[in-house]
Amino acid sequence: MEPSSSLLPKDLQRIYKSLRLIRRAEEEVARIYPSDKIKSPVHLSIGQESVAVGVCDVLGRNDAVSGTYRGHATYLAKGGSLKGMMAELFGKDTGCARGKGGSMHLIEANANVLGSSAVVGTTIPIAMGWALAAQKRKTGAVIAAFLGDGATEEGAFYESLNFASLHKLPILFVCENNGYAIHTPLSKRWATEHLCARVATYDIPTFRIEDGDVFAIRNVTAWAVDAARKGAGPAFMECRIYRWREHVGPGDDYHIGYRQKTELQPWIETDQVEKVGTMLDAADRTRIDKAVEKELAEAVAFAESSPFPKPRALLENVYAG
Amino acid sequence: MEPSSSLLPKDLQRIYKSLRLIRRAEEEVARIYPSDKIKSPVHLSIGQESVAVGVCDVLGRNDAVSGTYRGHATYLAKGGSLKGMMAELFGKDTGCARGKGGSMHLIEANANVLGSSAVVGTTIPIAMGWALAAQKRKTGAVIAAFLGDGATEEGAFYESLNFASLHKLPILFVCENNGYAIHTPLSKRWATEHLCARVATYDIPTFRIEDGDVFAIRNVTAWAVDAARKGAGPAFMECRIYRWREHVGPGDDYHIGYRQKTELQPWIETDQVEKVGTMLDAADRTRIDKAVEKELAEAVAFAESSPFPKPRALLENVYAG
Amino acid sequence: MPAKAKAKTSKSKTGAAKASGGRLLKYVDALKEAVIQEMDRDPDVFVFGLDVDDPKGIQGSTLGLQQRFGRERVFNTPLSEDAMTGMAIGAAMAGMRPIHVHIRMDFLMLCMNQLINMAAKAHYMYGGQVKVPMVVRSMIGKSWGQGAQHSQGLYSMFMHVPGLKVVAPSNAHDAKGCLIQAIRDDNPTIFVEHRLLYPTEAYTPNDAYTVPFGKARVVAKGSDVTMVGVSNMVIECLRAHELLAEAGVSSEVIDPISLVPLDVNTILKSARRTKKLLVVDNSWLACGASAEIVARVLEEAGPEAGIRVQRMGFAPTTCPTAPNLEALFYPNPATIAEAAFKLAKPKARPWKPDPKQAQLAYQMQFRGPF
Amino acid sequence: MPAKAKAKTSKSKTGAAKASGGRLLKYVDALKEAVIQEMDRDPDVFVFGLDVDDPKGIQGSTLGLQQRFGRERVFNTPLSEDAMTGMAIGAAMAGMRPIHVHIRMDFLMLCMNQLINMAAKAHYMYGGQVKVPMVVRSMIGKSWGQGAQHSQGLYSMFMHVPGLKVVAPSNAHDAKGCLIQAIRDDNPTIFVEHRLLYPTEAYTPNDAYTVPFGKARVVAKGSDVTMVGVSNMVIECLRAHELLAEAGVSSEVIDPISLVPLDVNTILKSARRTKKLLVVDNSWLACGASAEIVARVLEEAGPEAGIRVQRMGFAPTTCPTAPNLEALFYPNPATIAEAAFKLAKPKARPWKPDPKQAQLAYQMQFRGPF
Ligand SMILES: Cc1ncc(C[n+]2csc(CCOP(=O)(O)OP(=O)(O)O)c2C)c(N)n1
Ligand SMILES: Cc1ncc(C[n+]2csc(CCOP(=O)(O)OP(=O)(O)O)c2C)c(N)n1
Ligand SMILES: [Mg+2]
Ligand SMILES: [Mg+2]
Repeated sequence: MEPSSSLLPKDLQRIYKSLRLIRRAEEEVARIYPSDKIKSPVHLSIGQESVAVGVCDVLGRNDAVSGTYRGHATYLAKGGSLKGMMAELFGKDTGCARGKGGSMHLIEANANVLGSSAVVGTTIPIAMGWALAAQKRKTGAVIAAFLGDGATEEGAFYESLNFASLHKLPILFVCENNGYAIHTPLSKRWATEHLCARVATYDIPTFRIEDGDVFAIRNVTAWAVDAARKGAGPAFMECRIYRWREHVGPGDDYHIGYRQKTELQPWIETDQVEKVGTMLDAADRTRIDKAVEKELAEAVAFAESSPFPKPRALLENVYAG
Repeated sequence: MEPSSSLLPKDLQRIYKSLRLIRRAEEEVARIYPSDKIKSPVHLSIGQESVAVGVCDVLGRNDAVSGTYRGHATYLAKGGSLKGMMAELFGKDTGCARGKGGSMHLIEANANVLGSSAVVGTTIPIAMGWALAAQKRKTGAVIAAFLGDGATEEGAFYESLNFASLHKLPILFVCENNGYAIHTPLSKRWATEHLCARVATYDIPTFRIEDGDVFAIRNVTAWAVDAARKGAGPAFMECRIYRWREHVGPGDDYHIGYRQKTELQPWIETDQVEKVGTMLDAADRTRIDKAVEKELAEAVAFAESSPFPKPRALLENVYAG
Repeated sequence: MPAKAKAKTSKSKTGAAKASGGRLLKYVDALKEAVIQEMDRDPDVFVFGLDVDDPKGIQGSTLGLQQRFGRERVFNTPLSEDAMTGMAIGAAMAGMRPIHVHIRMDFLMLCMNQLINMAAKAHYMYGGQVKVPMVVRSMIGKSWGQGAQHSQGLYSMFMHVPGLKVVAPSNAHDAKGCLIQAIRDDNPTIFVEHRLLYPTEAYTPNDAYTVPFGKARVVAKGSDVTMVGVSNMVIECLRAHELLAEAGVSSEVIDPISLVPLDVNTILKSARRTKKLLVVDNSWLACGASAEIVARVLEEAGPEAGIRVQRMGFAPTTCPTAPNLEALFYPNPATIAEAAFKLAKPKARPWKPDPKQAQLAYQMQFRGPF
Repeated sequence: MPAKAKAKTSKSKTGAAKASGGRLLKYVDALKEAVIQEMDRDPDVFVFGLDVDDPKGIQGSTLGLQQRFGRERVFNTPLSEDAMTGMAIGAAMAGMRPIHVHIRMDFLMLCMNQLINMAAKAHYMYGGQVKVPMVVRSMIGKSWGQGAQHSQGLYSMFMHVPGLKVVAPSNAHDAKGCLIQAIRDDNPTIFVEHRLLYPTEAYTPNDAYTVPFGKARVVAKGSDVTMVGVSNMVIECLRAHELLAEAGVSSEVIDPISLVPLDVNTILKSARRTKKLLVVDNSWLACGASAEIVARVLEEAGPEAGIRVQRMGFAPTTCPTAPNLEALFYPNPATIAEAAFKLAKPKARPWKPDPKQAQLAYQMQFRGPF
């Protein structure tokens, strides 16, 4: 899809910056990982950036996202601090969760990044609760709840769809369907692939995007967010997408046998980071790439130089207040 | 619907006998209840008998059913012992669960009545496990899993549909949709009434019967059981039906305000017990009615005269083997 | 009537009732009053759960709330305990104060993932960035053959996991004060109500007040043996206290009120004095509240304190429905008194109270609805 | 290497290894061997769960099973823990013997309803008409920042509820024997595996054998203090035992192996002799296995036995990910030895082992995959 005509060069630059930052941040995590400085299981979203970026580009600061343990992209796209994330992965006191959450539990209350969970599906109803609060308080805010294809197998997903529709909650469910749960393909887990049709039986408008196109994702989100703000209730978007790296860890996994590298090829060819990059002026792109590298270097340096939590932090924050 | 032409008078008599026995047994429970001899919460299915009877009339002895806490009808229709049920309600040692289960946990292993549960939805996946065992052992047996409309709101229902379809398990899901969960109507619980359409997205054949017609229910079951025996996998039947009495207890509840008696009227007019009764020879009907009363009197006498469990029974059956 | 006896004790201990007037109030009405007063005070409080707005209103405890506060703040839900719990957590993280009501504690097993893996942990694992101020009201069923799945008191599972608070008030006064405390508390609180307590009355102040968590109450004084009761077992212990008095045994009865935080000191002080500790729980013994109380007391006291301990609770079986077996399944004033007597006077001739006398008035009255 | 030290003790105690030959086997391979031998023996045994047939095969413990036994008997599932658990129960009620595998114990919170309300109760509440012979394998995670939701040892919740058995073997020998016992057992068994034990080796007989439930094992003899460890804490206690020996303290180490049924007598006998009991658990203290063990021992022993008790386990917090905090969260050989020393010699000058020495070899080696 072409970007909608209303997108200005500065919009393209913003979108590219976000895509590029996420890609490079995760590549950097992968680079550092063998040093054992990051003692946290990392689930990279390299290849899946366009979903988070397409969605979050539409959301305002008062809108929210909830993510999964594969949540670096969601966190960064919504405006989570890169320094806070890097420090968190390093287990430092300056991390976004003070070194208590790690890669799977990124959060940034200021940017309305609601936090992610290592138990699949858990954050779906939690996002719905945030939407309920937004509705009751009439804030006009909307939440995008990210979930994997695996999460659609958990009962809580259906319970949430039903309630969200019944109460017309301002929530956009975003399914990042990368075809696998760890190493298990859809065919071993889904009776059928009629996910959108199923969700539609709750009277929830559904959209399926086959190619990870960041502009298509952005357009659907814009429609859904607008509708939700007007009180129309939830929407659902299924994005076919592909995880380039291994399920957890920094490397790839085409050698272990559950998938072929040929699957990856078409996704590399339509890589959204590259695609949007080529739409920019070369000079703009270079400028952004440099800025990204600088941010990244600063974030790593920040993480490296930050202190570990003090021992007494162990006992802090068990109870609030 | 008219009975299919293949039904002989003896079939009609058998169906009537089953309908009549269940109706009268529950009326008898209601009659006895104020005496406080039955110290167990009873959820009567008066008015809903045709679902259990229509389904179970098709099932063979090696087939199974799993029921809900509103399970007297399922239990009796599948061939559970009336004496065992009455004694169980009286809390006697001769009860089908030795006085340890009560009305909500009827079971009869000999008749493949798999047991019911007081936690809504719990028995759905359990029935699926029974179906899995039948499939693995190639017994050719089929299970009918009964559930209320409320149970379709629990996530386990969707998890079960997905797995049952994925593995083509020999199971018929039977939803007794009486429009209420305790006192709460569908409109407060379901985003839409597209239940069959939703189930169909799992590639499960679905059927909806609007009027509780015992023959229609029987026909659908016959089709589904036949298909399942041939390896076609699960089917789903939604039966609209009406609960005549209060949610729990022996009386009715039209005075408490959540529903009007006018809702009941059409269901009384199409009462399946009466309808099938009028299809019989008067003499046959009288003979069956008498037999039912006799069985009933014997069961009540049996329950009355049976001993309570011995105190040591408290500690028995905690662990098997 | 023991409930009133208890109420008086409670009144004299707290002084609260006297200070602000007050009247005899049923437990069920105290729960409702707490919610009304907090909803009046704080627009972020809302109540939801299966059947909260139906004609029976959770045995009356939510009756009329929807009429008063509207559908926005009091609403029914589908049968979806898991997602509804997650929803409460999300709303709480967004700054609201949900009260999620469950008519049976057994149903919490459907939402353990959200309660244990999210509610208990969010504040900590997100480095203090969020709070989860929610209340989970849940009722323990008993009697009339409710059986295996409608009778459990599963609070020890929640006591096990840091981040949750757990309270189990035994009377109307504490029910109101604890519920207000729980609503105002910034942490997820599992609020345990025993069905048989609903009709019991106690003097209860009219105005809003809090009963602090982590402060046990000595509800009857004594010197020969210390009895700790949980939830309605406080009432059973108080009746046993009376029976024991007739047998010449002076027993102290302690109501921990909150289980997390747990006030071990009050129990320890009493047990050091009496040197006999009987903990009577509303659940099974293994890894239950009774295990924790006994372990904490003896870990702190050491063998030199010379405290003899005993636990009572559910029989180590599933709850049966036959009335005679059900009676054997639960501790009752007679069995409690008998055990306490033996603890207090190990060398005396065994004694059993007259079982007739031992029946609790409220128990004899109770029957459905469930 | 302590794991081997342990293995030898185990061997000499059971005699089983010697009797039937045997060889050093890894815990992970012992698990797999148990399943293979039982599946060969009994066509009703089957294995399923998330990722059992994937290229990593539950850290190797199910690797190759599908190739050997086919998709009918070894299969992956959707992410539907709740329904899959009910399915196992139903299949078990129909006479099969399912083994349901969970790569983290934390995920059991999704299927508590089926485990607590159905599996534990079916045999009893259906009056003995059905049995539920199923095994729930579940792994406890640790290290490398797995954090709040991938590190819990929630077995005490299952210990609380009658009808379930709970076992937590600490070495390859017991892993194999307990798993075979669990598969043959007619009751639902929660089988607890610690991730860090997987690479540890012990002498393990070639043939099928069972390790009986309800029989604790004294894995190291001593006279000054009794240490009870649960699951991998047995290994940590054995290392502490060595450290203590260097400080002149003779400690006895007991492995309960099965938590339900629990062999209190073996612990009691030892504690009566040493008069000091340290229970080291793999979870939180409150209402945990450590509470139950301490309560049972002291309830039976009475104050006249003069036993001093102490519990150790997780810090009373959610598990943090920062490596320095994570290290503080868990008991380790050094902190265990320090506590045991203080218990054994309350009047001696406080002693701490050299922390370097106290590192366990396997802990230093361990890192992902998770
Ligand atoms: C409830 C639960 N079950 C199992 C797991 C183990 N697990 C971790 S990630 C994962 C796969 C999830 O797949 P999907 O939702 O598609 O997300 P993806 O990893 O593809 O982004 C599984 C099964 C888990 N974390 N939580
Ligand atoms: C999991 C669960 N949640 C709540 C309840 C309380 N409850 C008992 S019956 C019932 C209504 C169920 O409605 P439905 O499934 O339609 O069955 P019906 O009673 O209409 O036959 C509810 C909510 C329960 N028993 N189990
Ligand atoms: Mg996926
Ligand atoms: Mg209904």
